[in-house]
Amino acid sequence: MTVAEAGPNPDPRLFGAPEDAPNVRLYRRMRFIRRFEETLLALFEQGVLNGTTHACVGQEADCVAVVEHLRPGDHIFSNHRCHGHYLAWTGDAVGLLAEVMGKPHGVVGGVGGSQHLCAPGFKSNGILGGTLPAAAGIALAMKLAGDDAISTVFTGDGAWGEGVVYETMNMAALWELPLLVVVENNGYSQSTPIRLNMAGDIAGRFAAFGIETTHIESTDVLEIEAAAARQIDAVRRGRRPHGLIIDTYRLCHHSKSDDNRPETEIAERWTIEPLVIHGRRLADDVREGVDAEVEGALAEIVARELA
Amino acid sequence: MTVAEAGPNPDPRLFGAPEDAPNVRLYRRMRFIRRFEETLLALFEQGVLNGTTHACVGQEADCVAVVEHLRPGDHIFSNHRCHGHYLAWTGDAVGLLAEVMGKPHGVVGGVGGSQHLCAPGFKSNGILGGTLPAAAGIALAMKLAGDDAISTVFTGDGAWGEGVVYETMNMAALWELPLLVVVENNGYSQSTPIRLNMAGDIAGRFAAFGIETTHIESTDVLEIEAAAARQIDAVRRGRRPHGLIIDTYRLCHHSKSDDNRPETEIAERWTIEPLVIHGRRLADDVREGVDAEVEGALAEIVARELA
Amino acid sequence: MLVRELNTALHHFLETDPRVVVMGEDIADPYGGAFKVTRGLTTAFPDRVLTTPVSEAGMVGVAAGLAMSGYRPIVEIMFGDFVTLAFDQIVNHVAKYPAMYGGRVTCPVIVRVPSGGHRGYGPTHSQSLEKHFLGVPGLMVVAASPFHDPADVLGALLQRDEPVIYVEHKLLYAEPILRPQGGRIGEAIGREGGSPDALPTVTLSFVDRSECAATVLAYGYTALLAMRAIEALAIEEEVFAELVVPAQLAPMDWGPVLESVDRTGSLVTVEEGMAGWSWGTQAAADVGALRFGRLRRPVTVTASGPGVIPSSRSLEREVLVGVDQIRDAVREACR
Amino acid sequence: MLVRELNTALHHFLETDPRVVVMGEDIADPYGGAFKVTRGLTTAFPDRVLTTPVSEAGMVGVAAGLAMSGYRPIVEIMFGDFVTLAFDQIVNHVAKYPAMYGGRVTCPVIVRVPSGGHRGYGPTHSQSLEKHFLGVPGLMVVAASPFHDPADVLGALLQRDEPVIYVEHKLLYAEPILRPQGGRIGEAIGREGGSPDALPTVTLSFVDRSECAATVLAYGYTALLAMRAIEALAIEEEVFAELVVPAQLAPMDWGPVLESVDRTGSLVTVEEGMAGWSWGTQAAADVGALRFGRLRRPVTVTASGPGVIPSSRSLEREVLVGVDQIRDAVREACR
Ligand SMILES: Cc1ncc(C[n+]2csc(CCOP(=O)(O)OP(=O)(O)O)c2C)c(N)n1
Ligand SMILES: Cc1ncc(C[n+]2csc(CCOP(=O)(O)OP(=O)(O)O)c2C)c(N)n1
Ligand SMILES: [Mg+2]
Ligand SMILES: [Mg+2]
Repeated sequence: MTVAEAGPNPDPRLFGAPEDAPNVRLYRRMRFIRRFEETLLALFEQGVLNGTTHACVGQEADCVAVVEHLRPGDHIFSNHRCHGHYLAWTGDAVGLLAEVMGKPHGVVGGVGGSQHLCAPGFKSNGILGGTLPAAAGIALAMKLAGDDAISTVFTGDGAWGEGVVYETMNMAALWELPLLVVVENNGYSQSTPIRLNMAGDIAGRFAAFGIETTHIESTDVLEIEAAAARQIDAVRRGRRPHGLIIDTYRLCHHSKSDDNRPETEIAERWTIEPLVIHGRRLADDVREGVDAEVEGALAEIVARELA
Repeated sequence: MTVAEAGPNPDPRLFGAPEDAPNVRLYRRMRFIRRFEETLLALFEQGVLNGTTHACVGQEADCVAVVEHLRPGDHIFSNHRCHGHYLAWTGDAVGLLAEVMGKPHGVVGGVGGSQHLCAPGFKSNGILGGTLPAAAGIALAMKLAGDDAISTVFTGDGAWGEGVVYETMNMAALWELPLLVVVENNGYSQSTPIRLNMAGDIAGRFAAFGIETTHIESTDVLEIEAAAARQIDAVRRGRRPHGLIIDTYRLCHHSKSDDNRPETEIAERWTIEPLVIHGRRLADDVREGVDAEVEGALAEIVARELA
Repeated sequence: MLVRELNTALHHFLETDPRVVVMGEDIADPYGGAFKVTRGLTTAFPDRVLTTPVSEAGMVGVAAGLAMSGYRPIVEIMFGDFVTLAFDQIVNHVAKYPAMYGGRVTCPVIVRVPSGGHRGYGPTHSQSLEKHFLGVPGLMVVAASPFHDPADVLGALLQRDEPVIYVEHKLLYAEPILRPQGGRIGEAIGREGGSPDALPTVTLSFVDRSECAATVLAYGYTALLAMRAIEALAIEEEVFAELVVPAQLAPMDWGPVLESVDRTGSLVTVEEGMAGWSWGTQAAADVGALRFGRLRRPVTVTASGPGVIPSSRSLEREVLVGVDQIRDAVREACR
Repeated sequence: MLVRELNTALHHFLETDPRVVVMGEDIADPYGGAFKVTRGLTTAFPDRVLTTPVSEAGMVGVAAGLAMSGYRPIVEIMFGDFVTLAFDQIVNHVAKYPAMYGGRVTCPVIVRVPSGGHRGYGPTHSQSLEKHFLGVPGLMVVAASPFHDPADVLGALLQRDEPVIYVEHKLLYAEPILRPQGGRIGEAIGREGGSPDALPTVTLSFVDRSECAATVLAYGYTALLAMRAIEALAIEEEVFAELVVPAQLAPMDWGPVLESVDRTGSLVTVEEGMAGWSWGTQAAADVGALRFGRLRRPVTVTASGPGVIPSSRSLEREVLVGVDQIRDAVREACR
């Protein structure tokens, strides 16, 4: 169960209410993130927004599942594809939309934009890999403070090209830092398939430093949540770094109109995306109810911000 | 069998003559390197030299063994502790001494000094880790040229703290570059024992990228030579990177007067250093004859350069 | 358009010079690179065009090895902001090898850095960081320009042995190249000049130099903005300035600047990078010293910020040098 | 001696400020760091003093995380030459976070860079690379000085929120700190001044300012050389100049420089870094502009090279700024 730390109380239609059944909460939050991202992409297409964005359509299960087991006092460091992480942690759709629109009441006043967010317990940065040591430093601060907080960092597969990632793995393992490294392996780094970018595999990159990992190939939020629960607990109680590798898929463009992947590949993945898989677990009327609530809440926000 | 590529013909008293038995050649070259380094350290103590140096006393077997299986056209990229590699490759004691003395006829005219050498098929640089991608680039040039040359890079254990090492491992493996990475693991990075610097182990760092390694714990030049032969052949014929990890020991200070290791630890290693181990294989008179020749040749060079 | 001309030039040099190797992130077809400068290259030259992992330092290091082996690597840093990751490889390796090795090697790596803002990409994807590479011994810094043929510039660089940072402002990609032809650049008077040892410097004005009251020194995208500013000043205010646009930012060829300043007696420099120890600072120092007592007024250095480059369009506009700011500076300098 | 004073200061701040964390390569006892600045710290404060792997970028990144969590990390880069490896972390992370996050965080990392030559360590272990960090928005560059108490300076920096590059010239470690006391520095007239927002600037001369014919602006080890130069000029040639020594190189507090120049009418800057877009360039540009028409002669920027720093003692001496070069420049400037 997670707690929003930032911003005004998130809208329960987007973020869920305490009385929600867990499955409903998970679905609602994924649906919220999905529709937020799709809305943003539509606004970009309409020319309402400027700059760039990296949507996480298809990867919503990762952040929702991980955040499910984080607590106030924990910290998330995210990357360029950070909206899902941010929304799962804070529920703050208004702040994020305003930020992408460059408004003063955006998360960081319109300075950071889509990739550079900051809220209590949350930061993101668009420079790949460079976030890892900072996340380790936050973990070191937690270690020095002697509490049981943990630092979580989200990376993609492509970021593993950056050397500083390995420098961090080494220090995190040597110094026994409470750091959870979540790798959302969507098989592509921008346009480049992982086989052209990565020799060996991600689990081996952790093993090289004696860091234990769980590797899960899934878009099922419940499966991911179970794996995340184990790894987060291992970090929180063991006070040591762990890795959580999630093989997933990005259903949208890398940023806005830069997708060269085979259409059949994408189409296939639409049949096993997180909302499809988890949505089946909800009664139709419940699911449609949630969908409608999310739609309504987002529509209000968009209307207000565009006004 | 190796061929000097640079400088005037090396003195056969230091480098050996074609008719030398292999065991004698190996011993002579190790002895040459040992005495060169000790001579240099003595000159530093006498205040004749300025700047700094990193001697390879105790590690002579590594370079002599590896160079034994390299050929003209191959390339070596070395690090701060490069004298042994340079001398084993070129036999050029005059150029190296003159370089450390800052003379115009030094290897690179006195500009580079002890750590920055360059000769046909040889380069070194004192920035740890940064040599790895350059060595990979040289391997890529060899691959593009389509010949069977290989690029060899020497690193210590400490250099594996640098991120660019991993960036290189990845590219070398992905692009199937003819790169041999030799790790002289002497258990220390300057003053820091490996357990404080390295999580996991070196072999695992290669395995993470699917690069095969041979790991040998030895100061016996014949053992190392056999391992080097296999790995060099694997690179040369397989046109793929390989690792050769040699657990060894530095008997001298890190540079000039900065050794805090336990005296007993060092004393113990003096009993199994390369000259002791391999020296036993030579008849006493042969060995003493070689020692005397090396001594004489070096004394002449020093006298000439100090004059 | 710059992007097309660069692309054609890369095709041409790969075709005609077997030493040329092109590397960068996501440059393989069909994607062809973030800004499409490298489109088609992997298809045409699969061996010598390598799409790389996300490893800016490693990539430049590999290029160093290639260059010291006789190749002519051209490396693309996807966004110039990330060239910081290759700072060590550029400063302590690529630029240092030739001199450090007593002249025994050359290391002619060309690092292309698509740079600059005005696109709302935010603090880490909008910077012009070239000032941090100025004055690195042995390193040339060159900027793509609206008035220089990129094929000529790249061709000249491939004839030389120095390593180069080649800055491409992202907003220039879609702009046409306005080459001086027959003493004109479009409506303006325009010509190339400068020392034969340096890349040519372009000089542009809307009236004869003898009528110009200030010299404007600018490069890259801001050179285009500066042209618009002096055009507007000429047409709307009858204030006349001469624009001097080098391709080579470091080392600088001061000749063409001094020639112009000797006539105008006043200098304004313009760049998009952040103010403070910036490119124009050296111009102010050098021209100020070389023409001590002969300038009508102090040199004006026009630069951005200083500050981070916000993502918000309106905030970004406040930080980055724009036409109005240039126009104001030039008007003032013409006094 | 600077090394001892720095060491004492680090002990003191670790003792009195629980936010202070010290990191660096090989800093653990008994070795205590390559230059012994950190000696004894791991023994006294094992939790907050970390000897790190050879990971300059990673180490600064970890410091960024600590700093944004409320700690005050002080990072040692063993040789300042290697700070290039942390350029991305410093420019695109540490210095950027506060503004990029709309002021929601501070990131007060202090990066100590033992720098400089004259020891024959060769091209990769002798550099003064601080010029490349000047003008990074949000970043302070500060230099240890023969005339500033390092404990005061570090103390002041620990009170501020900006990240800092703190340059320590290796040759200063064995030098005594000459603090201005009662209006004197040893034989010389000496005092502290400048804006209260900046670290103090020290002014030193061997005769009253009113008799000085030039201002010499220098920092770090070259400030010591400059003092020797003006002392020799005073004694041997009766040529008098005033030395102005800031601790803070960027942003610059021009007040004390202008005050001196307003009297002397002539300015020489001195630094050990390589010439071209160097620290002194900005002084030449700014003072040249702020005192346009009021200087007797152009500002002289004295810097090294440009070139790599050779290992050979004699070659090194040719490249690096030395007393004689300073003396010649000052004599000239006093005309
Ligand atoms: C240091 C750096 N280099 C390059 C980029 C450009 N870039 C942005 S996203 C991206 C691909 C990242 O791939 P991955 O880590 O797998 O994350 P994904 O986009 O798949 O979520 C690249 C190369 C960057 N942001 N930072
Ligand atoms: C980038 C960089 N960081 C730090 C150093 C300082 N330094 C020189 S040698 C050394 C230790 C190297 O250890 P290792 O790689 O094991 O080689 P060894 O000295 O044991 O042969 C260090 C930290 C350096 N030369 N380069
Ligand atoms: Mg990916
Ligand atoms: Mg070692």
